[in-house]
Amino acid sequence: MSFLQEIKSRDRVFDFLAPQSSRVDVRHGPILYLEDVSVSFDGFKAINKLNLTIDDGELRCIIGPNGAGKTTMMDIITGKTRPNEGSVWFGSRHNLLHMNEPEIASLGIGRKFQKPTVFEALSVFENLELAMAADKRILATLTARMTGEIQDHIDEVLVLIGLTALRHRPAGILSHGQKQWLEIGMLLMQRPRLLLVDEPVAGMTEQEMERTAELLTSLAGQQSVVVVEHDMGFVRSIARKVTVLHQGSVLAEGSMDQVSNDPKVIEVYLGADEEVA
Amino acid sequence: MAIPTHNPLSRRFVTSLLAAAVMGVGTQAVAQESDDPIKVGILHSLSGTMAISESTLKDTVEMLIAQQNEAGGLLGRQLEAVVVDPASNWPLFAERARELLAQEEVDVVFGNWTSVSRKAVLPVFEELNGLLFYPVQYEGEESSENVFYTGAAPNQQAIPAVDYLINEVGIERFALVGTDYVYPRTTNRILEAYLQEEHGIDEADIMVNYTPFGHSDWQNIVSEIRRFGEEGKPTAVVSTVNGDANVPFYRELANQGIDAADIPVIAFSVGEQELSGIDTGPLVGHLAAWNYFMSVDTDENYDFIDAWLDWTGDEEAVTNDPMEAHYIGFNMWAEAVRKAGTTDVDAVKDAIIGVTVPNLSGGYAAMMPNHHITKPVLIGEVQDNGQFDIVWQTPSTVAGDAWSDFLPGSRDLIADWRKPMECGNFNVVNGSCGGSTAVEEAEAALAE
Amino acid sequence: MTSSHSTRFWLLRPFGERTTQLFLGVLLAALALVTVLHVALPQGHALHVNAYTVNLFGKYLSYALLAVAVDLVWGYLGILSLGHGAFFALGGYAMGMYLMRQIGDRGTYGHPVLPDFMVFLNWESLPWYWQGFDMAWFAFAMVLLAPGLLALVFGFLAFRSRVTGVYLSIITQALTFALMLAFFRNEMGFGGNNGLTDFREILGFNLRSSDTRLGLFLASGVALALGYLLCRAIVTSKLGRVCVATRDAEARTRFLGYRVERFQLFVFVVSAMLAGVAGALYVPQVGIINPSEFSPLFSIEIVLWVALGGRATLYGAVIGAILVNYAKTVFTGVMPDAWLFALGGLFVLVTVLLPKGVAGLFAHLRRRHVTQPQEASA
Amino acid sequence: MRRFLSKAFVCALLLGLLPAALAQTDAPPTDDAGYRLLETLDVDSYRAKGEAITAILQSDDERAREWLQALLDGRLQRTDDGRFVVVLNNTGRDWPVEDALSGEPLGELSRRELDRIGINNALRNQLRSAIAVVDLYSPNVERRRSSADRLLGEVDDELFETLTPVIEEAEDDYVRRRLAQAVAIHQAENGEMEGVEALAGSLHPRARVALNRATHADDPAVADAARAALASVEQNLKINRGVETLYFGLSLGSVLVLAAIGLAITFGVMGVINMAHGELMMLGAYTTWMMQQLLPGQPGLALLLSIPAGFVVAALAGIAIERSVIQFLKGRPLETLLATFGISLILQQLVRTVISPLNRTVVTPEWMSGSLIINDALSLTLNRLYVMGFALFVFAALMLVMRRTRLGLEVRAVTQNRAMARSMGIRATRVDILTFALGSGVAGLAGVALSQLTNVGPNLGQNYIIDSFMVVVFGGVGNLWGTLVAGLSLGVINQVLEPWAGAVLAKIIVLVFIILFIQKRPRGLFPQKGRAAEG
Repeated sequence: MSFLQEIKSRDRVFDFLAPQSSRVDVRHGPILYLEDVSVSFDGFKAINKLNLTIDDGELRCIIGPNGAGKTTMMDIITGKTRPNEGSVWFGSRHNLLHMNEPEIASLGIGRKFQKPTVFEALSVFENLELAMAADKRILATLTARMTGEIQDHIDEVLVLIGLTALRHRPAGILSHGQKQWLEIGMLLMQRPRLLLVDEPVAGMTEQEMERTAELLTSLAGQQSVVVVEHDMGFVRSIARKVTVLHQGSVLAEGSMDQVSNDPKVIEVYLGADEEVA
Repeated sequence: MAIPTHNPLSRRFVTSLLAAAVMGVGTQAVAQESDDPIKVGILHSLSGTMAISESTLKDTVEMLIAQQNEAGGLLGRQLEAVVVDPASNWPLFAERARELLAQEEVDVVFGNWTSVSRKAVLPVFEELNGLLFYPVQYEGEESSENVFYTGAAPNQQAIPAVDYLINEVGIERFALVGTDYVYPRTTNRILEAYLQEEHGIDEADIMVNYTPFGHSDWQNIVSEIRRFGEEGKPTAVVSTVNGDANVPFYRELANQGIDAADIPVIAFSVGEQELSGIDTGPLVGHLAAWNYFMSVDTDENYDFIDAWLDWTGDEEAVTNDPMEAHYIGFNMWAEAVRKAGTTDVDAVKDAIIGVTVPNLSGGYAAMMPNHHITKPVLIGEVQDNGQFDIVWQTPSTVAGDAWSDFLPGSRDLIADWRKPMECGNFNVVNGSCGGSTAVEEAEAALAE
Repeated sequence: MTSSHSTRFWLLRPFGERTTQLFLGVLLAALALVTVLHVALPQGHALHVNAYTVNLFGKYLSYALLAVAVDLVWGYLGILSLGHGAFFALGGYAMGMYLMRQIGDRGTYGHPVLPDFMVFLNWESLPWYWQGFDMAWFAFAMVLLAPGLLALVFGFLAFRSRVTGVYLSIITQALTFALMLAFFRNEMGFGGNNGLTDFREILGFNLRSSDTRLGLFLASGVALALGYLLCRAIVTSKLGRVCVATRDAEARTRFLGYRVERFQLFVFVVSAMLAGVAGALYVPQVGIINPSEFSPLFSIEIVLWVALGGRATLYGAVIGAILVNYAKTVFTGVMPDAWLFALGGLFVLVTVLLPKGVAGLFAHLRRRHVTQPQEASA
Repeated sequence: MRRFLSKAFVCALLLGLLPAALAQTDAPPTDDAGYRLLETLDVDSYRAKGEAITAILQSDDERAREWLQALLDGRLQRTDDGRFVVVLNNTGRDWPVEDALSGEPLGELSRRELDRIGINNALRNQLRSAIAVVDLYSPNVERRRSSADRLLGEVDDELFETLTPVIEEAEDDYVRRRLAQAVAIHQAENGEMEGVEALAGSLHPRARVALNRATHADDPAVADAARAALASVEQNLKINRGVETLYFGLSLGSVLVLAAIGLAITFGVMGVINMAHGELMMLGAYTTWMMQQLLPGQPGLALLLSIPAGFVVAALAGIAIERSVIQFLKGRPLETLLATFGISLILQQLVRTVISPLNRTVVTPEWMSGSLIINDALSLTLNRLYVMGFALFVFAALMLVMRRTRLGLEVRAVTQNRAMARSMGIRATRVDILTFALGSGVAGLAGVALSQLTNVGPNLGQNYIIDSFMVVVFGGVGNLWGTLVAGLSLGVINQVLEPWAGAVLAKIIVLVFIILFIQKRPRGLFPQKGRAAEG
């Protein structure tokens, strides 16, 4: 990207320019659309001619061995990493490659990191408050007041993620699982159209996992959810459609059964059969 | 309370902030009685970058006080040194000056080295009507009622120095190299004007260059000087380079093959003290202009040096020009106090004008009405042992000129603190006190 | 900081906090006490506070305001600026230029317009950037604008390209170093090494009268109070929480849709302006401004005040500034050589043993939660 | 060092030569011819002194040169009892002297009983050339050459007479050429065609001085010839000038590289900000000074020895810092920055109180002073040439360590993934210590080099710390090559800017340039790529 464009794309971060409550155009089906995307670090092709389509309200699981490029794919969608080639569309109107993280976020793409990242110094309540979909310009933020309606909204989510008791404790003291939940809660506060969830159940107990599964499946429908996960059990429990990434491109796609019987996949997961079977 | 008891400030801090009434009783300066000591303030940096130069001056004053006390003190009272440390920090100088005058209520202050520190304390001394003896050669352009300038004014160092170069060495071309601060700036400006007006030296034969403090990479400048010297006329460098920058400067000169025979360098800020810190090899044969050298061959000087060696207990210790300035200043003040019969500032100010005391180079120094003194000017050649071999000296002493005749702003100004004039910047043209441009500029302003 | 106050108007929130109430109480009490002890009591009375001491406290207070400014960016934004001395000095120079112009024709050369140093360095006319400084309103505006503008430009570039952490610290240091070199140059027309001095009066009050000095002392106190309130209001607002969020997890904050670089810029500029005000109050009280205020060493020292007092508390910064500077006054008076040892030692001890500073201790004792940065690295 | 010698010498006296010292009271040997010669010097009229000097010159007394030299230095003095002595060292109360005639040491005399035989500048010049002439006949060829060099431009009419025969006799052809040149210069300055022609094409500054003067000659032909001669070398000079500037830039650059390369390791590889880096350099410089104190008289050897010594001292100091402070601040770079800054203050003050606030004298050994003469117009200062070489050597050595040794491997491993490296049995703490020691040691080496260029004083470090950080950041953290390129290029940029921007502005411009550059490329010239570097 030439310097000039860069300047342009940076000047475009004036809020009043970016559409508020931007309505995503999904009349033509897919809400997310990646085409021939490639990116490489020092010659190593992390993503290689990746094509991926997520429909509106779909719940999609993405699996694949380490280094398959799952996280990199998320980085690209959320604007953290810029691909060398290819195009990424959100709905049929927004070209994500021309936007930066905050813009993409305010378009309605929420992301949960592999390693749960919450604001440890802030209280659980404040974490959610910050995540809440609202006018996020400086003055608005400076003069923002707490209204009853906001309170209620946050309380709902607190209940949903079961952290009501800890609402005023700093997020730093939460357990790993609780952090995962808080982060999911923050995603919900964003009211996103598309959730990217990276390994949501890592370090969760069985019943925590179940609740997560419920939550994600319940979300599907009004929101589109993309889950990257290693835990095959979990994937099986929620998955309707599964995409297998390998060496930066799609290896197989389909229902869990189709995929797990696909010889290519088995070969990739060789030595990890029992996971697939 | 772990606060040093002999620091009144700390006490005030505590008393005022915590209002601990128990503290601080009877710590105030009690009314002066004739038998309690005369307080002599010393305002020299003992820490920070200037400590190198200034701490020796503090010792000098302490030595002089000790000597005075041995000789029975002054007006039958003992002298007591009050030492504070402005830590080479200019705002701190003002603060400390205030402490000395307002808090310690000293009768006289000996202090300061850099011009900026003097400028910083000046308002304080004028506000609180104190006495300051300033011992370092400086740029002139100043005469305060409360300050006595015992160092050289430009006409007591720079101008005789170039006279020497022109008349004795036959120099026709000058490179004025200096550190970028007010003393070199002013001195060089004066020299430029002086060389052109008095010696008819062509502007093209004067090169001026400024470098930052502690400049260490002289390659370009030195080679510039070298080329400047290749134009056919005998060339000299007049150096107002300050402190640390000197070693790399002379080293580069030597390494680029410029020795004193080709292009002599005459320095105004390189004295015995500075030389004692460096490899003198590259400097040997170069020149310096001062009003005193340790190598002056007089018994007064030898007495002073012996006293100094005893006082410091260091046989390698050196004396230098500002030390002599303090020596003269201190004796002048003492003499004035005797004359006035009191340490009262105003009385001393009046009494000191015209006071004459011996200097260390076999002559006498007199306090002029403009608060500057008469000094001989000596040119010395650096020897490999860090001493100067005196190669020339003015036949008689030169009176310090507060206002240079070679700067447009100050041509018409004189200073005379005797009644009735009592003015530091009297304009001889329009006969008014208050600067060269006051009247006509004001008129011009009105005219518009 | 719980969001219990957040229903109030943002500027008023701080008044609801115990710490703020306590802080303001102590500060105002101290101001009143010193004033009374200075005015009411006669010279020579045991508890009389003389002009010199008042002046000294005034200086401490302006330093304290500077420390608050630094704490705002370091404590809450995680930006360790080693260049805040530059903003302080710029504010100081703006004020200094005003005071210079106030001298008028009372300078030694009696030139009605040109300051003395310009006269004897043969400047024939006033450079353009000195125009307007004879008007108080303009000069005081500049006290805010000069540092603010520098912070805006510098911050815009830096945050836009996500220069953070150590890199930012280093280039802020380079910035103030470059400015120091620049102001040392006499061609710049700021008096070079000698800087600006020999001030006569401010707003018509004689700078050499002790009443004026008391006035400046009080002004510094009030400025500190207001500055503290402003910063407090900022950090207790949602914006403040966004800052903390940025400090601890910048990427995450971005993914929440906050344009981090502009929050950083906003706070950075505010802080720079506060530093400028501190400088403007400092100059008339010490009577000189020169390039040494730009020296990197000074800027780092400021950071130490904050570190000692305790980051991300604001009042800690005030405590730190006063403690260190009082110690400096005492030390350089009593045992000059020891001062650098003490200062250096403080740096080490505070960072290794007392990462939360004095305020951290208080907080620990009061067992009340104060937001703490964990890894300030980016 | 000289002082030290004289001290030793004095002690020797006090021990053994006391009788000699006492023996000095007996009457001066008025029968000695030399004594009578010297006596003629002790007169008031400077003309008489001038004649006396000529007399001494003509008397083929082998002590003549010493006398003249002493007279020139103002060390030829006369005691109250009329003896002539040469003062060996005129510091302190009593000065060691030796008899001007016998040359035997007379112990220390009080400076009060010594009268110096004064001279004026006319005499100084006369003496200088006189000594030069004497040296022309000296058996020592080096001395002959240097005196021939000194005579360039010093020749006056009478010297011209003396020299013309000498030129033929001189068996050393360097001397012959130089003398011919000297004579030619004299002729050119007098506007004689012969001289101008002889000097045509010469690049020597002195020669060009003479030609410049000749351009003002009365005889237009000579003037034109002189101009032509000057013009002919102009192009050549320009080239030389360019080369010179480049050299200046590279030498400044190599200093920057030396100062920065240690940082490149501690900062780049370990991510540790060491604000005390400058003070570690200072330690290296002071080590050099120590060495020279320990080995008086052999500055060269001392310098060579202080290379390993400086490394070790600084490295040990580094280890101390790492153990005492930095290890507790892992992963808190900003705190590390503050703490190490504190350490730098402490180290500075330590040196001030323990050694001295004054700068220390570090002597430049013979083989490092002066210049390497490429041609008469271009000469490369030796000390900087050595420093340049040294910088490259250090760099190469470091590359070797990082690329080829076990340590380097472990360092890189730990840098990339601490946990992984640990689990593979690399003792990370040990690696940290070694890395930091290495970086600090290199700083020490830089100090040793700097002691040959600038002051050895408590402030030495401060002057370089910011520059070196700039170099590392500019070059790209964690990349030694980057540091090398950055350092050299910054040096050259600076020196190219300096002539028209002035030293200060040049520095400012470079700083601003770097600041802006970092905005454009936050990771410097040679960034570390890949996900590792992200975020």
